[in-house]
Amino acid sequence: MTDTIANRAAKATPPRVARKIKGLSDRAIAWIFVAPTIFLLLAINIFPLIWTIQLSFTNYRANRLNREPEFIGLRNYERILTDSDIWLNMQATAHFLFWTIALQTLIGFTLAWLINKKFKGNDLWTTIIVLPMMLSPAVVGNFWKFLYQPQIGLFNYIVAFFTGKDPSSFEMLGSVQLAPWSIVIVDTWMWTPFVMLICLAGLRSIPDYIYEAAEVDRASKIRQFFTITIPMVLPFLMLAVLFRGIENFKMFDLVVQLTGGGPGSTTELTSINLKREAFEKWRTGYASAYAIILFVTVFGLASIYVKALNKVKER
Amino acid sequence: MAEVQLTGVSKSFKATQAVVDMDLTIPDGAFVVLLGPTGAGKTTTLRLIAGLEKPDAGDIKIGGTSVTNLTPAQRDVAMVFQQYSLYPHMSVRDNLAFPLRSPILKTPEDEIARKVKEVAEVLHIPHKLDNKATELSGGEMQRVSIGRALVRDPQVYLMDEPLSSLDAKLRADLRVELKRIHAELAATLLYVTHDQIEAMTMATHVGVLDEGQLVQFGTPRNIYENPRTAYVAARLGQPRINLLPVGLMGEDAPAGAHQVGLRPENIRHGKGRDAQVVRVEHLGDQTRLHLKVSDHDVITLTDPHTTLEAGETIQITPENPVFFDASGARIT
Amino acid sequence: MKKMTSAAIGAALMTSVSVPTMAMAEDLTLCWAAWDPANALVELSKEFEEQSGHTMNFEFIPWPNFADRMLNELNSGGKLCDLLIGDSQWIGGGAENGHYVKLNDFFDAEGISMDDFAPATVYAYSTWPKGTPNYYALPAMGDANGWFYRKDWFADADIQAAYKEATGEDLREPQSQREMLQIAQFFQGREIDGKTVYGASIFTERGSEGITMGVTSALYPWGFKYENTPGSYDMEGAVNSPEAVEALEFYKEFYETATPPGYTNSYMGESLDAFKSGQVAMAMNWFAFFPGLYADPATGGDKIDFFVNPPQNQAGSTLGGQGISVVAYSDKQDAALEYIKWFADPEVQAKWWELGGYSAHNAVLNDPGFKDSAPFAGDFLEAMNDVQDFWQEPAYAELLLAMQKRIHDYVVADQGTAQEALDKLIEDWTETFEDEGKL
Amino acid sequence: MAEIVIKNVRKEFGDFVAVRESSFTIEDGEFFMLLGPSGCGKTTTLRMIAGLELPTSGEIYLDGEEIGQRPPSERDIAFVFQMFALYPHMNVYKNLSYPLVSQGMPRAQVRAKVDEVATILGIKDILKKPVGGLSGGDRQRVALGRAIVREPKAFMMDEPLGALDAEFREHMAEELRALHDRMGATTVYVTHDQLEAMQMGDKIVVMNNAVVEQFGKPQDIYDMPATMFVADFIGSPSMNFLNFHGKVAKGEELVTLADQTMSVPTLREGASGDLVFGVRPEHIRLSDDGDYRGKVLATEYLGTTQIITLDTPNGEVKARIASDQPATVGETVGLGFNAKTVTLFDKSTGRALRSELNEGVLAHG
Amino acid sequence: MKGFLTGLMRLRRGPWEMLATIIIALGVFMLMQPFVLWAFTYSFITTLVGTVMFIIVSHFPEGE
Amino acid sequence: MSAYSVTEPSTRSKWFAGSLVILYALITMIPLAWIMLTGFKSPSDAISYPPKVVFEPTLEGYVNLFTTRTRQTQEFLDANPPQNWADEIVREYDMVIVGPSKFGERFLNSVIIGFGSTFLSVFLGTLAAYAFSRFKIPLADDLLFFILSTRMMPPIAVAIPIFLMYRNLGLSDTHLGMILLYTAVNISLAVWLLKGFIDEIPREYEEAALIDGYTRFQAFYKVVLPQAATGIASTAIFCLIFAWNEYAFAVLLTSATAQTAPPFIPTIIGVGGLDWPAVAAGATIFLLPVMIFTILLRKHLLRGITFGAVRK
Repeated sequence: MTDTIANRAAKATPPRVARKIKGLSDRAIAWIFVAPTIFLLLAINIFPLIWTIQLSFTNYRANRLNREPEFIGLRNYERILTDSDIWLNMQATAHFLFWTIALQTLIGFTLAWLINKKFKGNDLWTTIIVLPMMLSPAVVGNFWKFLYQPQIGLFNYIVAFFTGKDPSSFEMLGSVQLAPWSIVIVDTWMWTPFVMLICLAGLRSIPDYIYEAAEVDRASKIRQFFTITIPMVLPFLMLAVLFRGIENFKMFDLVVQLTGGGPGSTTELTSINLKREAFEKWRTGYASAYAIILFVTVFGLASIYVKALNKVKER
Repeated sequence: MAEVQLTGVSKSFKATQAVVDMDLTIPDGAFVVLLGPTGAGKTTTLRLIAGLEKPDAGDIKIGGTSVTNLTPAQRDVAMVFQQYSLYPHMSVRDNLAFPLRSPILKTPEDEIARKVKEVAEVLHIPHKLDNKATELSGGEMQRVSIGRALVRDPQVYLMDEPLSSLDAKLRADLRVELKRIHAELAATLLYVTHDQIEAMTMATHVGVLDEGQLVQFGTPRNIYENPRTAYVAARLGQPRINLLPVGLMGEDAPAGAHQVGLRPENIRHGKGRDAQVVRVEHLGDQTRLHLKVSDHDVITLTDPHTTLEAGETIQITPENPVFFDASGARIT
Repeated sequence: MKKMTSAAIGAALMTSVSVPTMAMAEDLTLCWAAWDPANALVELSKEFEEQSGHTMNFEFIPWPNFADRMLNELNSGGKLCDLLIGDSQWIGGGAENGHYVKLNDFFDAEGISMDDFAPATVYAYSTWPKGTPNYYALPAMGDANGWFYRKDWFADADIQAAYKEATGEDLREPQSQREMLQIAQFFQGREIDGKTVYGASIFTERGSEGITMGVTSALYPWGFKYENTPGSYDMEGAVNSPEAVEALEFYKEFYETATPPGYTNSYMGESLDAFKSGQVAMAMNWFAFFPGLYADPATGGDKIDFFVNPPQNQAGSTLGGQGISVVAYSDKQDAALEYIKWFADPEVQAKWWELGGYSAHNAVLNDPGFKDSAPFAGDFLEAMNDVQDFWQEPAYAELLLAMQKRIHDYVVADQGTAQEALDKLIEDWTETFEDEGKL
Repeated sequence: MAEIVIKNVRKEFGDFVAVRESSFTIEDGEFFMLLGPSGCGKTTTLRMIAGLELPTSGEIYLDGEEIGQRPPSERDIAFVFQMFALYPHMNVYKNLSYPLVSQGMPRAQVRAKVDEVATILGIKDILKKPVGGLSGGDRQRVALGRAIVREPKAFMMDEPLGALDAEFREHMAEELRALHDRMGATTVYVTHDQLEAMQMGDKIVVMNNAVVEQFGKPQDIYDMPATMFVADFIGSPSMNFLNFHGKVAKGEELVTLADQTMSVPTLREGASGDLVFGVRPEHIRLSDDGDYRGKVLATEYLGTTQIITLDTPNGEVKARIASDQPATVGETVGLGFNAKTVTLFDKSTGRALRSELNEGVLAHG
Repeated sequence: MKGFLTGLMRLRRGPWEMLATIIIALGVFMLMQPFVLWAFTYSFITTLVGTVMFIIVSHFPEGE
Repeated sequence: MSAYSVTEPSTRSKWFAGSLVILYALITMIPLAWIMLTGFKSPSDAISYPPKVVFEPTLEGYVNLFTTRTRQTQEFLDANPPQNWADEIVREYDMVIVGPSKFGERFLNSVIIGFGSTFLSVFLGTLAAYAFSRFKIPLADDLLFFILSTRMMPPIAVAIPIFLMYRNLGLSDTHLGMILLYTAVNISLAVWLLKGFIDEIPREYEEAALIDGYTRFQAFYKVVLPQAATGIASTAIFCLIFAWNEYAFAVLLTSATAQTAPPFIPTIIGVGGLDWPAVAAGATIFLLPVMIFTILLRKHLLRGITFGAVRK
């Protein structure tokens, strides 16, 4: 260090330095950074949402530009919430939700548990298993329709091969009994990896020493599984279940491509139903009320989800 | 280099008062160590001086000018952080040059090259200049961090527990080195730590903090020998000072005394009150006796090769005790 | 029929046409469904491009998405299409909601008379309100739902014998709906040339309009009516008349007993597939496909023949077909009108038929040689005499969706009875008309 | 309560040898320290005793019974983990009762037992709390409680204080030692902190690079290190090593350092080549006279004592002297060494030469 | 349970969030259950109440 | 004695677990493999029954995917010999290629909209995430929840007013409209993920730069951005995958100019009925990039799908 005290004394004193830096204050930067995002969300999410709420009290139709919409109060809500057809759609959604979540949880957890045995090459296989969930549901759904063709579809042939049935003796997409299951199968195929990944993260978040402690505490392997593995993976599982619940509640693309809601209305999930009301029947006001009902449900689930998210984050 | 002066500085975060009405003057060229346990407000004080936090009240002056409303950049201070002050995406050379390239200094490249080389030599790392910052060992990283402060000629150096993440041996080496650098630069240096050894060995002045308040400020020896409160007394000295109720060993207490402080080395053996040996701790260079004097724990030192064993009884007398009142303040 | 174009036109297709620069040369976009006739229209339009200097672009959307996409486009005020060949049922909405340009003044100015077109097509494709002289489209493509069958199988002696044995009747082109079902049931599951074949492929599609178009082909011959009095919207007793219930039950029986497995959601494409792959003896489809079917190397030619939707209580066919309209949101309406003017020309219309489009121009249809110009030409004329169309109300989409749901629920998903389905349909429709302010 | 004997134990992980043939004995009721830098094999040794790893070869005896290849559940040993390994999804009570319930102990008995242990450790009031929000000390206590509650034959502790902050560590160390003194259970304790080892241990094993370097009482190890590693690792500041080249013979009492003759404890073996003269900082006296001289480089004030760094002909040397003894940076002073405490090392092997001082200790090391 | 009630009384976040979560879950269940139409009709208002409540109570202070 | 540890599964259970997982992986791959195979089948092989596993590969599907063709007369075909291999293939069906199909356009739209919205959401997301990570923003938690909840909304529900709004603004069926829309949906993921990544960069880095004389903004781009680069890259891929796969908005708000591939691929029509080999070819081309990205992303996968809450 060759600088002398004299040199230092000659150096810039704070006030002179002050002029050299014209930075924005932190507060200003914070707002400048957040504002575009907030603005975009206000414009493309919140404003439309408020608009939807307003529309939901009218009989507006988006294809009748020359007709003045009337304010009809809660009539739309009343109609929707007393409509037994929509109730049936909700039940179809419930069936889809319940079974996809149940199957995905079961298979996903089992897979994660197996992968966590750390056999050679588990990373590679995990990546392969994960592939379906990253693909476009619409494209995949469309192709599954092909696989489900009773006469030429691979699915029927594979089932036939194992059961000895005639492949064209059952119709996955056409039969009232099987169609709800056919969408469950595809969704499970696509999204089991999701649950698996999260369970795997949960399993890997359990430190080895916890098992060692249990071992020293003389707990049997089965007891360890039920008193340590399961409870400790549970928050992760909750996360996966909630997220799949939210996603499947608004399921659209996959099922539209697979069954289009049919046969009859057996697989007409709520969002497909909503799409029909909004963009085929053009009952915009009615559909807006419908949308608000779905939205509030999802929003409620999302609040629980974020709570679960934070819980997992704390780990 | 410059004097740093804090007057009536306060800072709180939500419900916690981090710094309470602090008056502190760091003399020009001094090596001041702020000592205190976690949460005593040491780091906040440092960050207030650096400008990383804004005080709720009070004024901060560097070199006689108030800097309270200036940005960190404008204050012309250098700071060494506990960890993470090396940019992992840059080489060691770029890390060292980074402060010089700031818009405020805009140093010409040849000058930068010269300074970086100088500092690297001072810190014994010239051969590492082209390494990535992440390829260094812990000790080297901390050296480079210190180097980043040294390339500049700031008004004051601020250091926030720069050695705490290192192992004991390295820490001891860097202590000596820091002391040497300070002596060579004649720099004003404010250093924050909770390690009493660092405070005692390096500082020209120690400031002891307790819950955001500066309890005592003075030379290490002054603080060790003349603690103003029981709290300060307990901060320095290994093993810790024994704080016992007055009258336990029949010493003459001044009026109002509540507690007596007795450093382990200030206990004479062989006469006085009976004390039961609870444990004998052989530490090699010293042996600690854990004693029980009518239900009170007392620690004292004895010959490393003592033959005493747990269960035996010895006699002890206090020597040069210090007294504190009920609030912990020293009575002289 | 001579469907193929001359080599010259083909060559013109391959090379880019050099357009003489004109003052108002526009890039016109015509929207239609993606099917065989659309390709014919592309070829036909070459001539227009040459004559006018405008460039034609085409946006052909697959049938299952056609209504969705186009109505969405119109309702969003899109400028994608300048010309739209829209389905017959859209005319009400197109006119009332201002999507289509009213063409009366234009027709008057250019001397185009609607009397030159077949009355049924003018009624169905061009007018709104129905039957009034307010024109929103020029009939572009006549169409109806008809049938075709494997002539080679029907002519096969063994099969004929087997049929005779099974039913006591001769195997022939069915003369009634019931007979058609009987024939279809006869073929169902039969082994022909080592392959299992099925009766007939019919429309069962849920998503757009498929099953409605299929089921009305049964309803109309049974005497189904939408209203007791036209224009009164009183549907009770008409829509759910005993005949309608019987027809609906008939369609369900047809679906259950005489169609190939897996054809639970099939419309034009699936029906064609089933036939072309040799799976079915008969199939229902729009006349528009017949030229293509006839030309098919595997199942066309002498292996195929066509028949009109058989009568039951009366004759009746489901109307298809479209008129061509100018989209109100287009910036190039003049050029678009120019196209319509060109298209209305009898010579162009003749060429249109020649290329595979179904002209609705009297000059073409009344030509003495028309009947023999193709094996299905006569059938076409016959069918067009007794066509009926679905509601053409502005709320058509809503009405259609309700019918899709109720019919599909009953026929394919096997829920409730035919009576219930139709009763519910009336409820749905009543609600719609109430919302519309028409009831 | 039990005696543990480690006999020629070796542990390999693939190609890596974590512990080379090691033998030592942990006597009944002893507080036994396994000390060494990280990666020296001390934790592996501990885990082998507990059964969390099985030795590649060698035997482990617990109470005279060979248990080397048995799973942990059959050993009756409790283990306190570095990160405490509390079950994060259970409250304190459940954590404490877990080992008992696992053994199928009846409920009422479990309750009584947990209560008793909680009282001993002073954590009765937090039994209902989830372990997540506990302070480091309480977590430590719960971890201990879970070990104690089962009344095992021996305790294994793997740096149990490592996760606590410095200030609290000392307090917990005392508490831990006091607990041991009360219960008298055999305890094996792993640490890398030499001060902790010295403070708490009845006996220490110093390990380095998978090998046991020395085994004995703390003060013996401090005073009579068997190797340079031990001498350097234990003590702060560590032992001064003055390198010299020469030859010493059995029975000698003098060595020559930088032309100065120093007396050393009578040697019991000879050596030649690069040798090291080892002396602890507190065994150096500073005086104005004296022929062996050094320049004061730095002084470090430490309250009652101070550390003086000196530049001597044999390298830097640290001395610990009383803080009231004046020492000024830059001045040259004479150094005197306490001859009785000096250890000589052979630099090539790192081993201490036997002498009058250390022969007793080295004999069984 | 007692802790839960006192938490509610003292406007603590934990128990209130729990309550809101249960109401939301109940609403969602009512929406999709196949048993009574009546429950379906009132599901929306239930979920809405739960959700609004959740938003409000998430600003209550953390317990203890 | 082999290496043994309590937490290390035995070799036998590893074998067992490994073979089950591999079995599952193989089963799960069948549909994907079938898509790819079908792309190389001839239309008749594609719909043959029973399905053909062994077949003669042809590029017909790909040719059909990228071209429009018309049927021609024999004279015409004789007069115009095939010009290239693709022509050759369609000649078998007496057809000629008359031009490119819409697939190229739609694919390009996917690319433009995908990359456009990804860039925008990562750009805005980085700024917002930085602000949330470093500054005290009033009601930050609520804002973050609000941002996340926008992602959870059912697309159809949001689509109604968006449709009306876009109609009035003339944004329907435009690239800009779709880019803005996807950005709005993606930005929540971007903000949450990036906030996680930026949170991990210790503040001390910027504080050091601040003290060294840099402004906050300079500290942001000189110090924070380079260190967040990996995080930004993986966030970008996640956003891209979403925009790439999105269907509901695309089907409702686009028709021609800005339509992306997902609504288009299922509607690839051959001569009568779906042309499965062409659909499969389109699907293959469309799915491949995502598969590649997934493999690139595997380290960050968990983080991405859980909004940054779980990291490996």
